[in-house]
Amino acid sequence: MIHLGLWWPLLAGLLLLLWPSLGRAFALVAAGLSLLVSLFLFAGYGGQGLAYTSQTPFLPEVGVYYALGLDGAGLLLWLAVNLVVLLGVWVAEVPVRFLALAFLMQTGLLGIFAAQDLLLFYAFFEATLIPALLMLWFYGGPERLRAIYIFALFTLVGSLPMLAAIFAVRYLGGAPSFLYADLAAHPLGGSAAALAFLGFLIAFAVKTPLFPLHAWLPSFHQQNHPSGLADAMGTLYKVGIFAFFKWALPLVPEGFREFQGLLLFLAAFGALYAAWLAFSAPDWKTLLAYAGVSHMGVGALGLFSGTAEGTVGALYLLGASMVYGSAMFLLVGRVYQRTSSLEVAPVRGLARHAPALYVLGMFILMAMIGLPGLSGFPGELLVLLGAYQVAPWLTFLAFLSVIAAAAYALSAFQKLFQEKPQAQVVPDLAGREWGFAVLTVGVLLLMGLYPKLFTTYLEPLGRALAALVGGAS
Amino acid sequence: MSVGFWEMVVLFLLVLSGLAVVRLQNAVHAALALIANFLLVAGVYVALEARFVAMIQIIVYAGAIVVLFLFVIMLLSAANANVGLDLLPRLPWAAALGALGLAGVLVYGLIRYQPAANPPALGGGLPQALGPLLYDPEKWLFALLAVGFLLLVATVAAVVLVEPERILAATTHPAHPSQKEEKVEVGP
Amino acid sequence: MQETVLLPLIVALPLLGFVLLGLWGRRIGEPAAGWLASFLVLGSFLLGFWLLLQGGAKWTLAEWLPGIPFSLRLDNLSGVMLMVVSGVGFLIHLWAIGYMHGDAGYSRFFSYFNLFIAAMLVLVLGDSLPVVFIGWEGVGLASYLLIGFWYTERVNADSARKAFIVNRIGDLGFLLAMGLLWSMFGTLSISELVEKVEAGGYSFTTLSLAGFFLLIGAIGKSAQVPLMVWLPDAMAGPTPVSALIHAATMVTAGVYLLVRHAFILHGDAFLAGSIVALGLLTAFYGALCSLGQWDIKRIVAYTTLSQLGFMFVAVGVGAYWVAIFHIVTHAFFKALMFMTSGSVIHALGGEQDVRQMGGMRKHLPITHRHGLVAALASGGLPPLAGFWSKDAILAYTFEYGPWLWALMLLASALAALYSIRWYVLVFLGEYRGKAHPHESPPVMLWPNHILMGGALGVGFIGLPYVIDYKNFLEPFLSKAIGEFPHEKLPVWTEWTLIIVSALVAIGVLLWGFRFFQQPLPQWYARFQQAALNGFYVDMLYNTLLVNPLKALAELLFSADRGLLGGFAGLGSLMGGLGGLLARLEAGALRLYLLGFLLALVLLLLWGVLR
Amino acid sequence: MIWLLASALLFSLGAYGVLTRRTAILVFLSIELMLNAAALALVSLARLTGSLDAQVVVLFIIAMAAAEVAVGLGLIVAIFRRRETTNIDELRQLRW
Repeated sequence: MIHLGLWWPLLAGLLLLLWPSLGRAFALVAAGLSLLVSLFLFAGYGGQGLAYTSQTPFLPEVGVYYALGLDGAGLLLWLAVNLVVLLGVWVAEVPVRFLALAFLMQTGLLGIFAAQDLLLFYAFFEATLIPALLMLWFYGGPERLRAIYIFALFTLVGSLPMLAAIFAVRYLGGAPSFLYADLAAHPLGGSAAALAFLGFLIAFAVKTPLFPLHAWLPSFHQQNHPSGLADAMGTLYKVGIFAFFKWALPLVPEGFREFQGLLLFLAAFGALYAAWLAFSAPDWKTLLAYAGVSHMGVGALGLFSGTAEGTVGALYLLGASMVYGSAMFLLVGRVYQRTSSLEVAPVRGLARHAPALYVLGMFILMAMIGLPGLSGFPGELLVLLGAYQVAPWLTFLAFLSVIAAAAYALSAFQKLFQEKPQAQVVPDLAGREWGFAVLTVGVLLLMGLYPKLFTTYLEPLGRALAALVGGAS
Repeated sequence: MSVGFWEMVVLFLLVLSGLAVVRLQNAVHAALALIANFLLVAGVYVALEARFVAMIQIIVYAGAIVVLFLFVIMLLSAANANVGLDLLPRLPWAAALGALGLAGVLVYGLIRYQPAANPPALGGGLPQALGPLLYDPEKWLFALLAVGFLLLVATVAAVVLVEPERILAATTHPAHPSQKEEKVEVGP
Repeated sequence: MQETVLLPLIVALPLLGFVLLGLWGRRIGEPAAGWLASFLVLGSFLLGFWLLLQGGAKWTLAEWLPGIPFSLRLDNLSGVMLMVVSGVGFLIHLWAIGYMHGDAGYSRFFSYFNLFIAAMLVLVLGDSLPVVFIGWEGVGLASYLLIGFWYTERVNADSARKAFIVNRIGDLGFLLAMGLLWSMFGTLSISELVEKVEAGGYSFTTLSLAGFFLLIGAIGKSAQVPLMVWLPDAMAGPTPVSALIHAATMVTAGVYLLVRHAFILHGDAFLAGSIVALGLLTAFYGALCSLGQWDIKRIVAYTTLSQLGFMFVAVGVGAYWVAIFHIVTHAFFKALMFMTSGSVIHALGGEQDVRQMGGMRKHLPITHRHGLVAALASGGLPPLAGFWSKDAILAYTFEYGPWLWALMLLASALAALYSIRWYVLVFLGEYRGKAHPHESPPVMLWPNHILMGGALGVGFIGLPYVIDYKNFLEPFLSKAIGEFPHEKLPVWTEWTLIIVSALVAIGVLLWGFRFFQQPLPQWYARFQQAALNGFYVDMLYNTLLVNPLKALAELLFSADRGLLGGFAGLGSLMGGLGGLLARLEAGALRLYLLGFLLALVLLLLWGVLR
Repeated sequence: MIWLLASALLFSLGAYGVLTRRTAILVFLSIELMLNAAALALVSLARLTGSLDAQVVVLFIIAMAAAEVAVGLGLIVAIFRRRETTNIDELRQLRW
């Protein structure tokens, strides 16, 4: 089942690439099937530890295995990824080959969350980059070359130290293989730990994205296709927090402790910094890019606090932000469809003619700025509870961003939806957009009102990590 | 290890002729120095019980090969070694250092080499001793055949390379138009 | 106290209204939508009342978040608030049926209104701080939506945004309080916190800090100095919104929060002092500003500020039950005051400038009666509701310190003055406008009748002990707030205070009644100019805070570009290095050979030395 | 033994020549010198170990050198015909 879930999108993507005439209907069915599979996996999850494990020797001589497995965090993120892909395929008006690329990327992302072998993880982590770059290359804006250059540079430069760190962890730590279980049983200590963690840190900080390595993100989003599908996939690609949680922290806890103070500061400062300057963002994509940096800063703060609550909060926030971040990008894509502009500045008063669109936007936006009852809040609250125990002042700094978030989000929202409407009449939600709206709002509410559904599974993971890396800095 | 007077002289001459090969500015002189070097080496071969090899050395190397060199030098009027562009005028210093280093390493290796005490005699290195080895299928026969084939190929190759304008023209001309058609693919 | 699933139902009823009206509001249509919304709120009221008679209730969903239950609790304190919110809320709903008649967003309005009631009930009933926070932000959202209800006007949208952002400052305080309490006690359930705080074993200063964070939250929500700037602008919303949210219920949530956490605040001189100081400042600021306004709703908004200040002072001096008492009476007379204003606005076809009013006594006789009672109750005329609760506050401030009592007496004199100014400008004199006033429909009059009854009589649930030795409210609330024994004033002191307070109220009301009917003197006009602009606090904030922060945002934005430039610089550095290396590969064959040679030497060296 | 030393020295000299000479023919000449040095080493080792196999290898070296010279000089002549030079610093078109 897990193999089906993992490889089916790849297969679907390849089929679509070869026979684009299969069309959107096929893509929808494929995406729906992925979501069904992950729902099925979630429903069948026993509650503790890894489930659906599978292990096949790949290069047993050097200890490389094709090893998969899902725990609570993996399942949550699988659900989020599959949901977002379904939403994107559902609502974004893009060429079929574009959808195919999204499917290819989906497999990469699912692999990142399911890999139980460090080299396999690395392979997925890097392979996912290729479809992302291709989307930007084929469907990007006029200055896409520069964006590609920046994006590729940041990610690739980050990857090499990580590869070095991977080998350091395996061989200096003395693990018999690259399997997670083996590596975790032989955590790397001593002077090499700090260096190895630094290797992971650079790669994962780029993907978190953690200040100041977030600089690639705005141009990436600005230049991507206005439908928002590529941006949504890019939002899913912000796997840094998960990667820290799953690999960097458990494998080199000593190295983490060396950097904890710095990391907490970077996370907190980045959260406020990005939220603040999002206020000056000239277009929606830039704004959402910075909003994402800010949220991930908050999440990273929770994770780096090394507390159970903070870890659970970070993971929950990651899953939630994947959903609302992507949904917001897709919504902006729908707005672009109507107004042919992504700029924040001109007042357009869409609410008058498109009240349902307005309500949908309101829901997603409110989830984004962490309104209780919607999906952003439980994660933020847990991060706060965790981080406050470790670094109250930094927590204060980071959570100043909730004020800034209200400022940038509502200001841009007001200009887009409120005030005097323009003469041009824009259509309200129609057709399949309704499905998008209902599904999105449903998930936002579910995640906001009944977080227990996921936190029950996340909590043991958080406790385990907290026991490993310790609560104090 | 005792070193005789004549051996010292030959060593000196060898190095001197080698130096001449690499330093003389006139290519013809350098080639002549090479002949001298080869002849000296041939002498050394005789002293080392490799008489057949020594003969071959004189005939093939000193006789044929270097003469071929001389011939080409004259054909191309390339006697002057010091013509044309010099990209790396300061390279000789580095090269000298590198060569010295190489020599140092090799000599250091030599010093630590301990030869066997009483090696069996080689039978003077006469053809009678070498022949059975060369034509023994268990030993070198196949290598010999391969080398013969190599010589044949080399001969043909040399002829093809040097002689005919028309063969060259036949192989390159059709390629020209296709070069113009090539375009750089850019994404949609 | 029973565990019952009926408790979440109280919240669910108005929430259901929100969902129904939000989805099918237009199909439900004009009067039906309003009635549906109103009766759902009435349902909550009746259900809550019944549960309160049963002795309270609670409901828990364990492990909603790790270690945090989703728990609701109906005790006497939340019960009183529940009665106010759903009761007064129901009346305002009814009234809005008439007021919002014909508005394009009729059903949308009631949908938001029900959302507000639901959120407010969550706030009131929540027993776990995150749950309270859900309600806390929920009412903020509803307030945002309702202030910006007519969002096509830029001013309205701006005001809504301002309210939300300023409230968020307070929310940050609330969040930090949760973080601190969690790190201290490992629980966020209020009822467990009470036990843990009693058990001791923590640093008192840390607890004080937690109280301070909660205070920041309360300041934001209850519009105290220095975060009061959003409330007057919030009047951009429809009048029922102002009555329900920005007078009767939501703005008192801060006071409720502090009372709920009396166990943290109590006995902390620093916190008590801060609360008193802030409340006093707000009371004076609101009162003085109110005296300078021309917009009828802004007049009332500033009076609300002033009354909220009174409540804060009550909390500060430890009179927790009195603060709630004042919330109750204030809910009645202030809602009445707003709705009377609304009726007048309605009668005049949307006119809000009191300079275009006057003489409504003749044109709107019934509404005039409501207005008179509201003004007198607000002004503290005995024996109306406002008098008793204000008198209770004054009595407690006298215990705190006679100087505070004197200041508060002055503040209540100002309160009497602004109440009578409002009344005089609206109802007396000759009509100065051009519209044709008409009396409101019954659906707007009947709620006002009931509220008028409340403004007249609700004060009798909390009479001073010298009159009614066992008043109803104090012991009722103390069960939930906790017993904080204090020395009662001697009988004759208490009587003196009552009489002085009554005399001051009567005197000022009479003086104002005459003063505002005459042409205003020069000094008053000058004062009025400053007061009209809220003493330029907004301008100050804009120059000192908002604009620099915006500028900094611009600066950071370009700095972030620079950051990328910095990385690009790093890139070109690498590119330069690469260029240097590339020059090594420029086709100089002999250089390659040199490398070859060096490598050979190194390899041989390794072989020789090994 | 001394001839091994001679071989080492000649080999180094040849390497020096390869690096410093700019005319293709002279580079080639230096290469021949190095090749010869290797042959010399083989012959002296044959003497030192008493094995004729080394001498056989030397025979092969000489044969191959002949072949190599034929092809190499042929290449040089062909290049000279096209580019009018045998200076290897000028012959840089192969780098791409």
